Amino acid sequence: MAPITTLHYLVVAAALFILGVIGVLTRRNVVIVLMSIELILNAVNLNLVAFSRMWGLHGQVFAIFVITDAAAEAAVGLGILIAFFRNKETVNVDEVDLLKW
Amino acid sequence: MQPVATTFFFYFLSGITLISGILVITRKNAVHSALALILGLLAQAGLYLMLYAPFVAGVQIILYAGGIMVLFLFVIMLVNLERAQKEEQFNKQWLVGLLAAVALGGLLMTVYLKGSTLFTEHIAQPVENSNTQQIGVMLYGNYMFAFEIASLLLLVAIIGAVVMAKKRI
Amino acid sequence: MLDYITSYLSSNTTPGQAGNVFWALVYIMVVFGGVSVAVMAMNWLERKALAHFQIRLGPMRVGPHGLLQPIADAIKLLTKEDIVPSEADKFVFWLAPLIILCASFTVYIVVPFGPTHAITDLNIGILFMLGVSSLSVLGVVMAGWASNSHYPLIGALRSSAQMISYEVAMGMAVVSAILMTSLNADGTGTLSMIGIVQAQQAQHTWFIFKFFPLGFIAFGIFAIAMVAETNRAPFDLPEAESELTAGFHTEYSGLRWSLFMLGEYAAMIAVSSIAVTLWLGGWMRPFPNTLTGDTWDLVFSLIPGFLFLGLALIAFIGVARMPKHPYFRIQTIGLAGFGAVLGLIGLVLFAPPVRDRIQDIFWFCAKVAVFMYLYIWYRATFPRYRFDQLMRVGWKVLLPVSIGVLILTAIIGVLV
Amino acid sequence: MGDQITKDPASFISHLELDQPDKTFLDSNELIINMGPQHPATHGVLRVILKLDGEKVLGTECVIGYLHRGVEKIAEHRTYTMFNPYVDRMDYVAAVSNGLGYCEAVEKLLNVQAPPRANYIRVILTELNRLASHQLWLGTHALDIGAMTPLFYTFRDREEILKIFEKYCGARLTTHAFRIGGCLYETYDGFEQDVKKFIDFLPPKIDEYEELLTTNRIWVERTKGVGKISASDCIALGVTGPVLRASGVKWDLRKAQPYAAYSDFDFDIPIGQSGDTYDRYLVRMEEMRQSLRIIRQAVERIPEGPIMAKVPKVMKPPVGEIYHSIEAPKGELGYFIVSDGSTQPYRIRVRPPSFVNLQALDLMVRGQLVADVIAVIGTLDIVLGEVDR
Repeated sequence: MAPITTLHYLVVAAALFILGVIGVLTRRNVVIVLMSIELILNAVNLNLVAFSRMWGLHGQVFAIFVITDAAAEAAVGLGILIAFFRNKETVNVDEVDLLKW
Repeated sequence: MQPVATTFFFYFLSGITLISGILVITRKNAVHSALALILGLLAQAGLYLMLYAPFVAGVQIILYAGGIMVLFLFVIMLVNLERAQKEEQFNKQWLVGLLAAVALGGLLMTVYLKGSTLFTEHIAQPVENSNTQQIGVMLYGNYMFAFEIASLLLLVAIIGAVVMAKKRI
Repeated sequence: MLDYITSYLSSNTTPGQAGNVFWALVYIMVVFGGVSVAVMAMNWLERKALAHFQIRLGPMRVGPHGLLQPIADAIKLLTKEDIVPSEADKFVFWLAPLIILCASFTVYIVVPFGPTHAITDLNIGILFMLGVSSLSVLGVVMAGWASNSHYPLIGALRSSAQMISYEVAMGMAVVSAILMTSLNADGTGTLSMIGIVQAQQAQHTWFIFKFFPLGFIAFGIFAIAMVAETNRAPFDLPEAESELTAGFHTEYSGLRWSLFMLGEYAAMIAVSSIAVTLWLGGWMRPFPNTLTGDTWDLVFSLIPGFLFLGLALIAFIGVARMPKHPYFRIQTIGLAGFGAVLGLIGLVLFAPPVRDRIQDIFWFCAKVAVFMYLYIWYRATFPRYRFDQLMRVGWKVLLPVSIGVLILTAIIGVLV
Repeated sequence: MGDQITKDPASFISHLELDQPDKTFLDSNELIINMGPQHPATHGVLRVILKLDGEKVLGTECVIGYLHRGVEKIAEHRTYTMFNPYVDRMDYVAAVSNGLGYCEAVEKLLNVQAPPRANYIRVILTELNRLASHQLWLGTHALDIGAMTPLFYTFRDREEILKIFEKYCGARLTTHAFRIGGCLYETYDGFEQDVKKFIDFLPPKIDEYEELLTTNRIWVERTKGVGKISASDCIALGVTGPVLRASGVKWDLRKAQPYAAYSDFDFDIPIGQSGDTYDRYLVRMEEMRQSLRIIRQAVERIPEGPIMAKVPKVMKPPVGEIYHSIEAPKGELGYFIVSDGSTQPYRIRVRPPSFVNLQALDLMVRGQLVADVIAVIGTLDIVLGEVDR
């Protein structure tokens, strides 16, 4: 088999990214939408780390920032989700089409 | 430490990553999705190790798999999702979304295939033994402001999450 | 092939670093077998020691002084009916104990029993250990959720909240110990488990005594947090028997339950070995700096042998005190045999080549054993915390203190 | 049918008027859990349906009757003498107290006076039984809160009391020690020595329990401020015994309306201030010491004389009704007996302290955490045999 190059990693990352996008665009369940966003962030991370192998450690540092970001995003997103569920008793995104209730 | 059987492990780990990614977006039960995501994250940590990024791999396991995903599972348990499971899983514009995503994927693939010359194999000399140290130096040196902003972001997120999830404000 | 096997013996690294698959496998077998045996021994010891704390005898029937009780228990658990609740999520229910077991056993890859006695030495060793052991919370959450029952669910929620909260304080305490590793001439610290012990060796002190009382406080925080991490008394709320019957593993039985049990004890040993590595000098013998010289080296290297001889002596005293009744004959013979095995091990440990190689492992295990005893002691003495109190202790006491210790350590480290 | 109930505890709780401070606000994690009847910490077969918000208790409902044996109904078909052993089975932890209450009630009905020596023996045994009951309470209460070890210590020491019972009347738990009109058995040889030895044996042991618990940080945190109940609430609910005294009401039937020979002895009634679990613990610990004081006085001053009053072989109490109550270890134990002049009681109604005290559970745990429910059930010191009768 051919040696593994950076391009291989990029393709995997792209595929992961697309999976995430599909999840965000098609699922109704907010929890799974949030998880799909995590998938997207992870794809980005994989890209960054793969590039960092080529150009030094900056990519890894950025990956750490992205993970931090993901933590913040998850915390706030799940907080919103809980508030949302408490008020509407549903976790479907397409039922949140009102700006107030 | 030289990675052994690089090719095999690459295909193995990336296979797990992608399959679990597919499971994440197709499972009915959110808990199953979350578990698949955890599996994918762990496989990805393996990929990071293969890319000579042990610190990121460690952070990935601790923060992602051990922290964020537990938060997810926690929330899934708190909100009872039984009703959501019986309902339609995909929204009405799923076809449009799918097409858009596939188009995006096609775009990316084209870029990669056409521009494969852009990604010349330039291997930075990875110094694995002091990887953590160098990342630390960079975090507190080059990226100090970013680091501080990240800490501020986390603070805001903590407060935001508390305010959001609080019962009576 | 033979070369491949023997070449490692002359090398001076761990098999993982040497890239020697054969020896790595041997080490893995030995470590995992050893941990399994230690878990069984711990099981017996806990029941026995706890019983003596509580003026009872504990297991006495299966084998002399109940020595075979763990084996009997294992057989019972293996042959027991494996009940899966009908409404449970079968797959997750099946997966949960495995995750806990894997998480708590994988950790042992980097535990340094000696300068070369580790399966491998990752340069993110401590990070790896904390990360992998934090995965066991997933198993707990999955078990609680998959059982589809209220008690396990509450147990799992409690447990995940507890483990995550205490992980923070624990991490802070660990960081302050890691900071200490960088207090050498060239200022490079390390995350590798072996490196941490070597740093203590180089700085001629155990980190528990470094910057007294800072190291001691950090150690104390870790010692408290690790009890909470492993869900043991007095922080055993997730499995609080009187409140939640058995917490997250209420619905488990037989083999699966025994996997939880195995995982719990393995995790206890694992976190104890983190504590030993970080603060108690890992494999170093006591007083490596004050009591130096060949004589002291010899004295300390003889201790393992004498310890085993002492144990053998205790066993033989037990034999002598056995009632002289035909009914007890087999038990008496068994105990005598057990004593003979212990004595034999003791004698083997006196042989110079064994003595030198086994020392590090012995001291490491001895230090871990102290922690194991402490676990049992806590369980016999303390009532159980309530959930809010537990959280308060974690967030309002341990976390600020550990951050304070971290900052002070950094400041003093710069000044010194 | 039973399954139906178990499956849907919500149907049980539906009639509960649970305080909903904010009705429009839907709680995402409201949980109804069923604690018991098979639960290690409900002291038998109590079933508590808890309505939880996360860990906070919004309301409780006690379901009792799993141990109902119809003791009161049985009484209507037994003679007065025949019914005597049955009362031991109510509060089986404090069987002697139950017997004392019943015998005294029937004696009052018959207008018989037990001779002084019998009264002294009764006091000694009842107080010993109070100690045994409190020891069992302490052990199980501590076990509920997570301290395993006191259980074994208290059981070790309780054994000595049971040995005395065994030597005296042959039984350890359901003693049936007393008869209407006095005691059946004279004290055995060495009874006084045994009791005296025990009085000297126990105080250091009580200190040992206290050493394990009283100043233990975790114990204090778990019990202080938990399950608070005010004196007025206690009185409104009819709560008696150590629970009432811990709320600061100095009410002990041994002093308030002395029975048996209690008026002869000098002892204090310990009271608490805040009425929380910790105070109840302290009150009971002090009560144990006071019991020892009473026993010491009784053993030293025990008079000679007969142990049985003249009681007719066939008991036909005059038509009438009587209520007599004593201070059982758990509170006021009362017997209301209606006689129609025949050999069998027309109706016996028992006022069991556990049953009445159990009413306070809901008030005490509302707004607190699940773990506190366990602590409060423990501190109420209920015996399900007595609750359900």
